[in-house]
Amino acid sequence: MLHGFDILSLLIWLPVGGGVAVLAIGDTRARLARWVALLVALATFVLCVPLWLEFDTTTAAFQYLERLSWINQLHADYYLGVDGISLPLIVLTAFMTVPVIIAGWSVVEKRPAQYYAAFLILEGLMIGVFSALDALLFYFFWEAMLIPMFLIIGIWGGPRRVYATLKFFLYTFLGSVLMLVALIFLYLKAGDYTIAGFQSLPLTLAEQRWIFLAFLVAFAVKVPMWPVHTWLPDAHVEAPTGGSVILAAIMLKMGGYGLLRFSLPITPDASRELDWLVIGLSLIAVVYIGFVALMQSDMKKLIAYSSVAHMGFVTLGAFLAFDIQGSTGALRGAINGLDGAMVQMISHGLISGALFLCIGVMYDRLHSREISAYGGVINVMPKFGAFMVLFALANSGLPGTSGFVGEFLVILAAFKANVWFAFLAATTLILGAAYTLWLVKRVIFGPIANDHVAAMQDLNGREFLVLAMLAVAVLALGLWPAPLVRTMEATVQHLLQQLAVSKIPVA
Amino acid sequence: MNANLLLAIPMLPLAAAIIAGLGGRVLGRAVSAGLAIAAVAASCLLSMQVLNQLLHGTANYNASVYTWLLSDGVNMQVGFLIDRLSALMMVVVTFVSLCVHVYTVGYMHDDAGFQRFFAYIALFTFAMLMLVMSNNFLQLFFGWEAVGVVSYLLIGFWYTRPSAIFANLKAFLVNRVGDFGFLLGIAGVLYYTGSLDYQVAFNWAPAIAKQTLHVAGTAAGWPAMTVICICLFVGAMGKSAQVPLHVWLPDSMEGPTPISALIHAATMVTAGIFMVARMSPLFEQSETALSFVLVIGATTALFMGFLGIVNNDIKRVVAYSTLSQLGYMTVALGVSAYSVAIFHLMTHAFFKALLFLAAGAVIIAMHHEQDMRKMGGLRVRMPVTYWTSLIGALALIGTPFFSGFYSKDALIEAVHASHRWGAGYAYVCVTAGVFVTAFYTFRMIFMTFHGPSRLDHHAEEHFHDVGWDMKGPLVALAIPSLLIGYFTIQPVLFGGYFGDAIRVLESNDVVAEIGREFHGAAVFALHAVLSLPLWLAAAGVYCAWHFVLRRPDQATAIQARFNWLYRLLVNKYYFDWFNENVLARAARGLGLALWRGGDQAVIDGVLVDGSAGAVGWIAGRVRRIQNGFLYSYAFWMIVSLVLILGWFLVRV
Amino acid sequence: MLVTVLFYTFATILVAAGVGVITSRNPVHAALSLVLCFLTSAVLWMLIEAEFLAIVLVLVYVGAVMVLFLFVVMMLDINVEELKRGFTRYAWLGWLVTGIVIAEIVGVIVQRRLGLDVTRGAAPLPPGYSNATELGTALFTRYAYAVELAAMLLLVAIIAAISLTLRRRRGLKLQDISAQVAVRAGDRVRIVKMKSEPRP
Amino acid sequence: MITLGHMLTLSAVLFALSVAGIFINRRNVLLLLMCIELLLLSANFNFVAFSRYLGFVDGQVFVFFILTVAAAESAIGLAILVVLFRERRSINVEDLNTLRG
Repeated sequence: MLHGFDILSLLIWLPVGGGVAVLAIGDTRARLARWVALLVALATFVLCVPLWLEFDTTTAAFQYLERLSWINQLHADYYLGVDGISLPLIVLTAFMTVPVIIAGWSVVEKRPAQYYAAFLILEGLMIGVFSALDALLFYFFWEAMLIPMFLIIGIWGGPRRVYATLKFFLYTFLGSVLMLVALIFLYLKAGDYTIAGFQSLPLTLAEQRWIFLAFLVAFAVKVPMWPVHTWLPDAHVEAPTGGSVILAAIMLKMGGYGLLRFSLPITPDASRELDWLVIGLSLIAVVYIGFVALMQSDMKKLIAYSSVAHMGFVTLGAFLAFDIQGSTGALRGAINGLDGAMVQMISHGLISGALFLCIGVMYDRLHSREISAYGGVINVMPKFGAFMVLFALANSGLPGTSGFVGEFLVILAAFKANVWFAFLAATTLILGAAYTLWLVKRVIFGPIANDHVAAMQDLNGREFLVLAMLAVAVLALGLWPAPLVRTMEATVQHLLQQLAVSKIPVA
Repeated sequence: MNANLLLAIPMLPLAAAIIAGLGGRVLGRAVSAGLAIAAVAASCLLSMQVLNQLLHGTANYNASVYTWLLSDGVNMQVGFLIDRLSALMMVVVTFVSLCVHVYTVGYMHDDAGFQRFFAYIALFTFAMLMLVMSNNFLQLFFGWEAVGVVSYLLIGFWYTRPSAIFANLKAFLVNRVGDFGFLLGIAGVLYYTGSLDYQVAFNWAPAIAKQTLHVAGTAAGWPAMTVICICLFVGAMGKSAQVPLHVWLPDSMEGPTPISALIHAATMVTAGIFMVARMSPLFEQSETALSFVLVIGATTALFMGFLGIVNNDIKRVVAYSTLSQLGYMTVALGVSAYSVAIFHLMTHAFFKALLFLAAGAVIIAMHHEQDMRKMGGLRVRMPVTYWTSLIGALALIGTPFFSGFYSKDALIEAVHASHRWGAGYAYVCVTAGVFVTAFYTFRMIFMTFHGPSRLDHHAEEHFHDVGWDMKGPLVALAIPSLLIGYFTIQPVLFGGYFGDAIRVLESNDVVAEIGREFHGAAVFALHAVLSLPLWLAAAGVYCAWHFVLRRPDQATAIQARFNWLYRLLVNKYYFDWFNENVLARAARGLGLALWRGGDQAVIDGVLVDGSAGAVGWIAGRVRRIQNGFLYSYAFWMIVSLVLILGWFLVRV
Repeated sequence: MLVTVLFYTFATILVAAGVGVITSRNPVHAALSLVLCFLTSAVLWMLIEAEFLAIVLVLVYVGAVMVLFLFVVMMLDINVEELKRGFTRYAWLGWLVTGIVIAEIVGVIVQRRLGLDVTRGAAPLPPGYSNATELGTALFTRYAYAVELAAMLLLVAIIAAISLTLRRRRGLKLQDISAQVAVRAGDRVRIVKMKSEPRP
Repeated sequence: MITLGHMLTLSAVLFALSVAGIFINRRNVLLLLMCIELLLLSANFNFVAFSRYLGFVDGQVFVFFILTVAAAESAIGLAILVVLFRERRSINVEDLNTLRG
């Protein structure tokens, strides 16, 4: 409740309703559809401002609660609420949709109304995922969210879009089906579907292990973690610019959010026992994918692989708590890691979103994603070049930009857990800089490669606005991350308390 | 000390950078240049005023500007620690930056990116000041990386030149390798002290020294302080271009000469030295770390000097000389003579910047010709440049009464007095280095200014001596190169100038030892006349004169006889070859292997598309059973009946 | 003792007829050996006092179904030579499997004392017990509904059989009684009012 | 005297014979129908045997229903056979495999 009206429901159903409205307007009146879509997106973001300001950072309890009975027989309720972890992600979702809508303004010719409708509905469903406190509702939004993205990649994608979108859908779906099994098991034991109920439900170690693995598969596919990440480059290469931005900026965070909301609190003992698995996969992701990203010839694939490496930090940061307790004797040290993971999610959303928009800008002019097709772009597009260099440096973790904050905190925490974790994690400094700046060297700097490049015009007003908006966000979060971390402080402390207490029922 | 004034020192260049950078085209050249110069001049004056206040007894200033992040009780903030060490560095940085700013007006006069260049060097000054003035590791790391980025932007300033953008990527990556170690060092400090603040770290230093870091791999843990210090020093090696990570400095000469002077001679490369001096309380606790520093420094000093001898590009010779001098400073750090290192850093900043700017003037005069073999006899044509670069050269090789002499000889004395493991080796390198430095410095002087004029036709007509906007800074830098040593050696080294900024254990305090025999700058200079380094320097000059002017043919003869040595030196000990062909190719190969093999073949091929294919294959097989004949169905029914009955019989 | 002898003789005849059905070349021979099977099994049922069913078996099966078979065999001029091609190549596999099935079932019966004593004879029937009355009462009381269903089933079968095989030869003029009844005067007679023609 | 074992063995033999008849006969569908009749006969045998030895008459009632089903089944089977014969002019099992997977 906020000033008497359900802000969270509004945040979910306003975009969805707006999407339907835009759909109703239809492609014939594309101009009207565009403006309505932009209006709805802006309205949703404006709604987030009071959500953030009124948020009470002192307590870890869920706020803006709403509860209606949904399916009585299954004891599943329409139960919404927000805390320190989900609030920033909701604001990020609302914030990222606005540039996506603007970016697709004149670029999308094929069925523009449906394009915007898909994004608005997607935005609503994603906010739903972050604010759902009822496991079944969470699962509903989690699956529903796939459909718009499936359409976006499938209809407006590149040549191999059908393969990519099918792979994306089946991969995620396979993972989340296992999660459903776990949720049902928990429901049968707990009696209802509330996540808080699951978190306090005593479970034997064997049960916890199975539930942890089921959740891990579902979230590992989404993060994506190392072995199950191959859908991401294909999805990104084939997705339209807007689709890539949303996919990278928000959808990858679902996995991280899920780990923090489900895996850690619900199965603390299994997490303690299997944390080496997640840490190992994350470190592999950082180093292995770092090298793989070095060798990409397609720009979008390169950024997609870099997303996998950066998301490796999120999963690393989340699972350091137990090793830190091992080496320093107190769980408190893990707060750095968790804060780092959360900030990394937000900052990666902004940076990779911006990078995909940059690639989209170039793609709109030259219709090619191959690095070899470009060269010396800064000579013809100085303003764009400046933005691209800024975002590239942010992507390689330059202090002063948001990219650095997350990695810095996670590496500090990793050192507490085990020196070698920090050693491997820190290699991202070198690898990250290597592949990103090598991309910049081949594409942006250097003499003008060919006359196609020479014919490129610099940013128009719309693109400049979008990139400027993201640049300000990246620099602001980089120079002063304190407010973001303060909102998460109480929730992270609470999460650590949950981790400290074992949930195995004492027979 | 007024907090706002202190904040103004870095903020002014930043503001100028932003205004010049974004509004450059609108404001025009003169305004943006003027703005930048004014800003840097203002912060230079403020820094001098701060230094003056510190000299007259005002207390050090250590306060936070704002809290960057509060996580798990660790209060990461942006704050300033102004004591004699940082004040000195602030003055050096801003003064040299000011000279370079003025010089750039002339140098970049006809360059399209004029405003952009001013924005970058102002931004660099801001980043360097933030690094120098910080009071915690976070801001140090911020300044550290920001300086790396601006040097990346400046080296690649002429981004249409492929060699420039290769050099800047190389510079940034090598710096990043250093930062990799540096970050681990910082993480170590946080792990042991629970805070990123200097004072807390310094107070905890003795406690950390006793602890050992249990590294998973090895059973016996490594002493914690050694690990932290070596990690921090790896960062310094990256930034101050010590041996394995020095490869980027010669290539950074691709950037415009002013930045070579500013960044790659005076300020950025000294950041590493400053950092180690600042961390003296930590380094003092670990003998092994200091020995490591000593050996690395000595190796760099001597072997980089050799490279200077064989190189024919005027800027690269000066670059190798910088490498060698950085080696000297690192040696000073290694023997715990931090004050001598800083003193040498200060004097070196002046005369090295002078040499670079003089080289820049020669290049502009010769219309962008950098090869010394096409120069000669410029003594007559560019008198001011000649005399100022002569002063710089004399200071560099350490002729008495020149600033270079005081710092270098004090350094050699300190090394001689120290009995740390590796001090002997260092002493040999350092003294041999004097001869090598003298030889390549005067080889450069003779080849460019003396002897017959080897200017080619093109350079001949375009030859024009540079204007006073470039010669002014040369003179401005020549004065301190001459005098600053004489006047400041007494207070800085032996007058306890640094006070608590640099803490040295009594047992290691080499500077105090040599201080006992020190009776004033003049006596020190006279006493040196019969000391070994001076004779070596003189011999170096004589050899240079002999092989360049009197008998150049002999030089080529020796070169032919010792051809393998010559080739070794020309290829810079094959470091570059090793990095490019071995490391880079291995990384690319590994990347390709992991991508092709790992991602596409294994994960995609086998698991994803593989399983899809398998389903199709199995379906094909099963379809064949349903062949439409009634009897075959009956047959399968009976077989299953038999099996079930059989199972039923067995199951009992 | 007589009963056992009778049982074995008729059992062997039954099995022989069964084999005959399978192996006979000529479908008519097969049909007739099937008839023999039914008859012998009727006798066997008589032996264990299920006489009503035996009679029904003979009447229904042999009377109706086998006649139907023979009728069909006669009607379709199946070229007998083509049918005589003999067994498939896998005949041996067939016999093998049959052998296994018989062995297994017998094994089950013999070994598996399923709580049923297979070796004892049937309990003697009470005097005045009539299989028919017993069966009748059961059919029309407890299974009345089932019997109606069975009747419906048969009706459907009849209709199906007829509709499947009914052929209407083209050009066959059949009398459609209902259409004839439904005729109205208007369909047949058309009254036309014409002016008389002027006298030439 | 005739024991239950005898009857069951006999019905087993009949069952096996009919099934063998179904899948080793390649000749004609008619024989198939006959084998099915034989199969049902063996089933009836069991019913009658058990009903008689357990004293419940329900077994025999069930035989009734099997008879009706068998009759209906063979009627329709033969009707189909007739129609099939008109269509294909042959009832050889080899030709009837169009309903293939």
